[in-house]
Amino acid sequence: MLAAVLTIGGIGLVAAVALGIAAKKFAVEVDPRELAVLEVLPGANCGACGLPGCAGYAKGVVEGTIAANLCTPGGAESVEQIAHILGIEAVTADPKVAVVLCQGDNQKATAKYRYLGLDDCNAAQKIADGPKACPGGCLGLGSCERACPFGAIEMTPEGLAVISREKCTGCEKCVAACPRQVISMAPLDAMTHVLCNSHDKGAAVRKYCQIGCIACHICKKTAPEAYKVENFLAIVEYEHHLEAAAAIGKCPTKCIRDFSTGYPQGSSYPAPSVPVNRDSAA
Amino acid sequence: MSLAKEFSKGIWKENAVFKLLLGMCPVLAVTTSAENGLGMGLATTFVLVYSNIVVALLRKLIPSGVRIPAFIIIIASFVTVVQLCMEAWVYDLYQALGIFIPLIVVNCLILGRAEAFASKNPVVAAAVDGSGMGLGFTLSLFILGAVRELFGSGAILGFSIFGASYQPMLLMILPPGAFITLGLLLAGMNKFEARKS
Amino acid sequence: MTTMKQKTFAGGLHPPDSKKYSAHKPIERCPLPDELIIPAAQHIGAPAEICVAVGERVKKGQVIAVAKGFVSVPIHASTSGEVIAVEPRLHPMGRPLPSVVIKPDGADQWDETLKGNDPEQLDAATLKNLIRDAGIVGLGGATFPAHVKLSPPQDKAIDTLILNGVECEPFLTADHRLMLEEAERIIDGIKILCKVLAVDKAIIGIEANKPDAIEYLRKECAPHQIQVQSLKVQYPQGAEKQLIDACTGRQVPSGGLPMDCGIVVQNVGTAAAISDAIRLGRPLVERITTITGPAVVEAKNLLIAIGTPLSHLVAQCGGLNGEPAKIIMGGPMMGQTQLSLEVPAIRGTSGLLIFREEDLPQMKAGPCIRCGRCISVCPIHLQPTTIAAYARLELVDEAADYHALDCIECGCCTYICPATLPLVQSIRHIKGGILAKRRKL
Amino acid sequence: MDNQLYLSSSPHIHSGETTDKVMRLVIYALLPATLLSIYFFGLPALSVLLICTLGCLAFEALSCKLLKQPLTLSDGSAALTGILLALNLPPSTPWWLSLLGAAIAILIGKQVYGGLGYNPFNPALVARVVLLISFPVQMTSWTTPAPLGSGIDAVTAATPLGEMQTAVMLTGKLPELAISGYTDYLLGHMAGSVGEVSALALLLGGLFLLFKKIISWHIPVSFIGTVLVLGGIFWLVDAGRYPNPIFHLLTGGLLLGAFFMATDMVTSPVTCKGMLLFGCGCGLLTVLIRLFGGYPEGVSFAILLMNACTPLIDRYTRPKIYGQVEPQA
Repeated sequence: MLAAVLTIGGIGLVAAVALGIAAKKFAVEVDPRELAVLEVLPGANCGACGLPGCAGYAKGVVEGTIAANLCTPGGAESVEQIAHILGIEAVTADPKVAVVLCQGDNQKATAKYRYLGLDDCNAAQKIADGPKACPGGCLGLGSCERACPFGAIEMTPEGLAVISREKCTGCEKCVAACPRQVISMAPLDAMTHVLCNSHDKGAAVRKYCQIGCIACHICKKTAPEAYKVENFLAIVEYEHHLEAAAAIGKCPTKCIRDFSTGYPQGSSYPAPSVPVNRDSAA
Repeated sequence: MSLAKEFSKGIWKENAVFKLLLGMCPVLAVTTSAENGLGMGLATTFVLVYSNIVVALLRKLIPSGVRIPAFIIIIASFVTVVQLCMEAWVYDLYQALGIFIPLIVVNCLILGRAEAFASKNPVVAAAVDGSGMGLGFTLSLFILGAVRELFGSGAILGFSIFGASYQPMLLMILPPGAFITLGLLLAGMNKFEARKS
Repeated sequence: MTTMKQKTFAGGLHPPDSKKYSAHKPIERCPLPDELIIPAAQHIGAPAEICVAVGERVKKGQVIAVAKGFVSVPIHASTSGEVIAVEPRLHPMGRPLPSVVIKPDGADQWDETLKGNDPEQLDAATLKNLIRDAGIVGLGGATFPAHVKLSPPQDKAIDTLILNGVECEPFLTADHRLMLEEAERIIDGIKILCKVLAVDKAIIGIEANKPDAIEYLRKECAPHQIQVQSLKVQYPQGAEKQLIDACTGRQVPSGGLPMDCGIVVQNVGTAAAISDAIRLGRPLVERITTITGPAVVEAKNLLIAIGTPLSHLVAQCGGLNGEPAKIIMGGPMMGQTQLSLEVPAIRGTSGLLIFREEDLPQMKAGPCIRCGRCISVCPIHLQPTTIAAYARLELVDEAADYHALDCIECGCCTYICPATLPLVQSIRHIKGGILAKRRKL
Repeated sequence: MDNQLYLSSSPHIHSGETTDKVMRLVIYALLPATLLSIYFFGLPALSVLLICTLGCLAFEALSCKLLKQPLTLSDGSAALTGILLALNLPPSTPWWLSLLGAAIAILIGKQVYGGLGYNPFNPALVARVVLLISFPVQMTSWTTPAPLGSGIDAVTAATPLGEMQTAVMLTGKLPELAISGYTDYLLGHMAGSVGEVSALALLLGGLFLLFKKIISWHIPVSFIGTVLVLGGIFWLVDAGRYPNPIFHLLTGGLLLGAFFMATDMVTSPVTCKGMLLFGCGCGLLTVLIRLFGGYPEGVSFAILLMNACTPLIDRYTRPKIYGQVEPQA
């Protein structure tokens, strides 16, 4: 009995002293965000992320060398929290969400040719500038969908990318993945957008798309503050996004849309009934 | 988070075996029958609950730099208790589980919960978390053991299911059987989860 | 026949060459179309800058766009006539690009200021300048400005000139006919090239499926110390690196140029064009093109004015027998699909190939079965299936590690793939990714 | 109006050699061995073949349906797996065992990994080994051939390799039988699994595949070569204890394995050097298992073990590329 107590106690004492010295001597400064990320991770050290432990993963995420959505045990909850921690500087000031500025799926927009080959927008774009007649339209081959680390993008059956406002964290990966710059970042609370990316003249747009902006200026006339027309394309001035809603019904080609009432056709994402407040999710 | 939620998360949402894939060593090695799985699971649960309680009690006292050795000592003590008890009262099971009882010390489920939960939460929550996690672990081991026993010897907990004419599939109670069964169960659960969301 | 063992390179394959449709057809001069569309970008490198205006009258051979930079050549009017438009027109690249549209006046009158020279009287630098001013580019299809290849840096000693008469692409027979009909011009061009490069060793590489051309050129070349090398039929022997390997056994270092192993390669068509440029002072305003494919009524080898719309070429060949489904400029292995027959033929148009829907392989891509055929046929000895797998996952560094950048995009792997995967396209895609990443760093 | 022209990346032609054609040719190559074994073993062999093949097709269809994937029966790989599995089972295999084998081959050997092209192990061999380990009694009860119409009843017997192992174990010496009867082995007049009996028929099929360029020579030659050389060395060392290399070649599943199982494209290396290495490894393991292992036959285990090494082999046998410059140290 005594022997057991003494042995365990002795070993503990020696080890404790050694560790105490080591802890002082080899102390390492850690990025506070790393600790914050580590805090929200489940701490299982399971290795599902591909790194040996949670601490390594937290470090990688903070440094941006590894995606934030690889923690399987943590699930969506921890992803959101991590995104929140990492996005503190950027997001609190001006939370943004990615928007696909196109509604010309393969029913509504004309094809320049029939494309055969790799299912990848960037690969298709290299062949005669993409199979869609519209030079700015969504190619519908899903490069952004694959690039999105949060599963926030879906392709409709008619070949149009649609982004969920709830799932999007504003990481801009999709913006980089799109060869035609169809995806742009917009303020999270702006619900009205001109869903077109064609800078062609109205007559040309009419030829290849039923739902493209023809630069008729009606929106500009309805809400002069909220719109500008540049290179034959109407653009919402997001500082005045609330006024922009006035022009929704007026657009003759219906390319101005309100995301609080309707998502582009064919999308399985429900339209948010109230604007998403990202801070409340955290 | 409510206590009920803390308890239930261990059973499904954060199930140690099927979701976190923790403590694979006993999971794969001792689940040759439902009984072994159950025994192993209960032994682990015992250690898990008590080590969680003690870690939670001491959480303010243990300096973070040496928390791991401290946890290990606490866990090792309870494992020794379990080992001695099992040797005394359920000798057959003790024999069947063999080396895997002392190996509970290094079961990363227990250390994981101590590290991730007990060291940050009050005693009651830690106890509830431990019992939930332990129950989930036990359940998983039991299911795994039952499936393997069913196909490997045609019985569950020793009760014959398929009748005497059943040709047992030996592979299922050999190590590869554990991997294959676990893999298929995991795949099935992921598929189920994916469909649910 | 020769007893010499036929040389070739390692890898590659032999698709059905389908040359029988046009190989026996003598070169025919294609009449001028109603309008010629001459794009300013017809070569690798900086596009030329248009220097004529609408309404201006131009003579055949007159410069209509000037070279911009070293890797660039001027563009010339392909006939005499009036400039009726200077605007973006659909280019073989698949998008509208600046072009000069000329309405021929029918006189087809050469610019009188163009004078021929005796190459014996000129030094290498002058010859090189004349070649550049004549707008000579590689006529095999790559359209790399010839004078750039002829200007190796001081430290690279060139000892051999290889003439590419391989024409390994199926269907195409333009070079074959040229070798049979215009041997003197080719030989004259070779002699000029030898003078410019100061080499005395020249090899003409020809595949064994053109025995008549080999025999004829052997006879013609005998007095000139030009070696005619018969090569085993193997695609892509016409690719520079493979041709060098086949003819000399040397290998161009990875990432290097033929001049790094002391060799310059020029197409036989380029050699003939160089002869014209020096002796007659005539710039590159026409070329020989094979118009063929199952959808073309009568396959032909045509001598065409640069800028002739493809529809006019097709009309010269009796039109189409069916709805075209795929229009390919170049050969079937490396050619580029076209958006329309209104695209003009340019300097690099070695062939026009038209398929109908029923001639196209109708296959659905399946999973890779790891058969390894792509590896055994790759002339660069790459592992296309591995690189393509990395490309699918956008693993740029891994693909670069597997030498994706060395791929010459010959298409062997895709041609042979039993799973019909678009391997070359995947590799091309990741090559873009690798280069983009390198630029960023 | 949409433009109806096709645009795509080069090349625009294809060899026409497709996956299903490759699979079909392998099935043709197996025909001589299959027919011969039906002749030798009669109805039991036929029923094993039918159950395995149809079972594999059914399970393939089932998994496609469950996973909501397009049906992949037409690529021929499931049928081929079924035939290969049948050829690896004893002719006396009960129906339920064959069916279970088909299920294991397709579901566990192939579909769980993502289907054709993604499975690390040869599905037919996975099934055979699982069955062999799970049901040792049924999987090692061999019968002598009883040719169709001969009126002879099948008699339980040991395979030549099994006989050899038992004798060596008991007496430390080779039995008499093992050294004679090459003609029987060559034609297939011996006990064994459905497909491994006739060396001649297998060789015929293998040569057909080589001729058609479906498989390259690297794996079969290095596999068989290693077995012959290694077997020869042991034989020279002690001819009383170790059988001669010809015996190694003609008995057991060596030829079946070397020509049809090890050459399975999905699970073997892709480079020439890799294939040679793979074949040598298979040969080495086969000889070691046959002479010193617990099982009389080692071809299946050898191939499966080497299958596991395939990604590693591929990684370390990358071909030197054209014009590769050695990195300067």
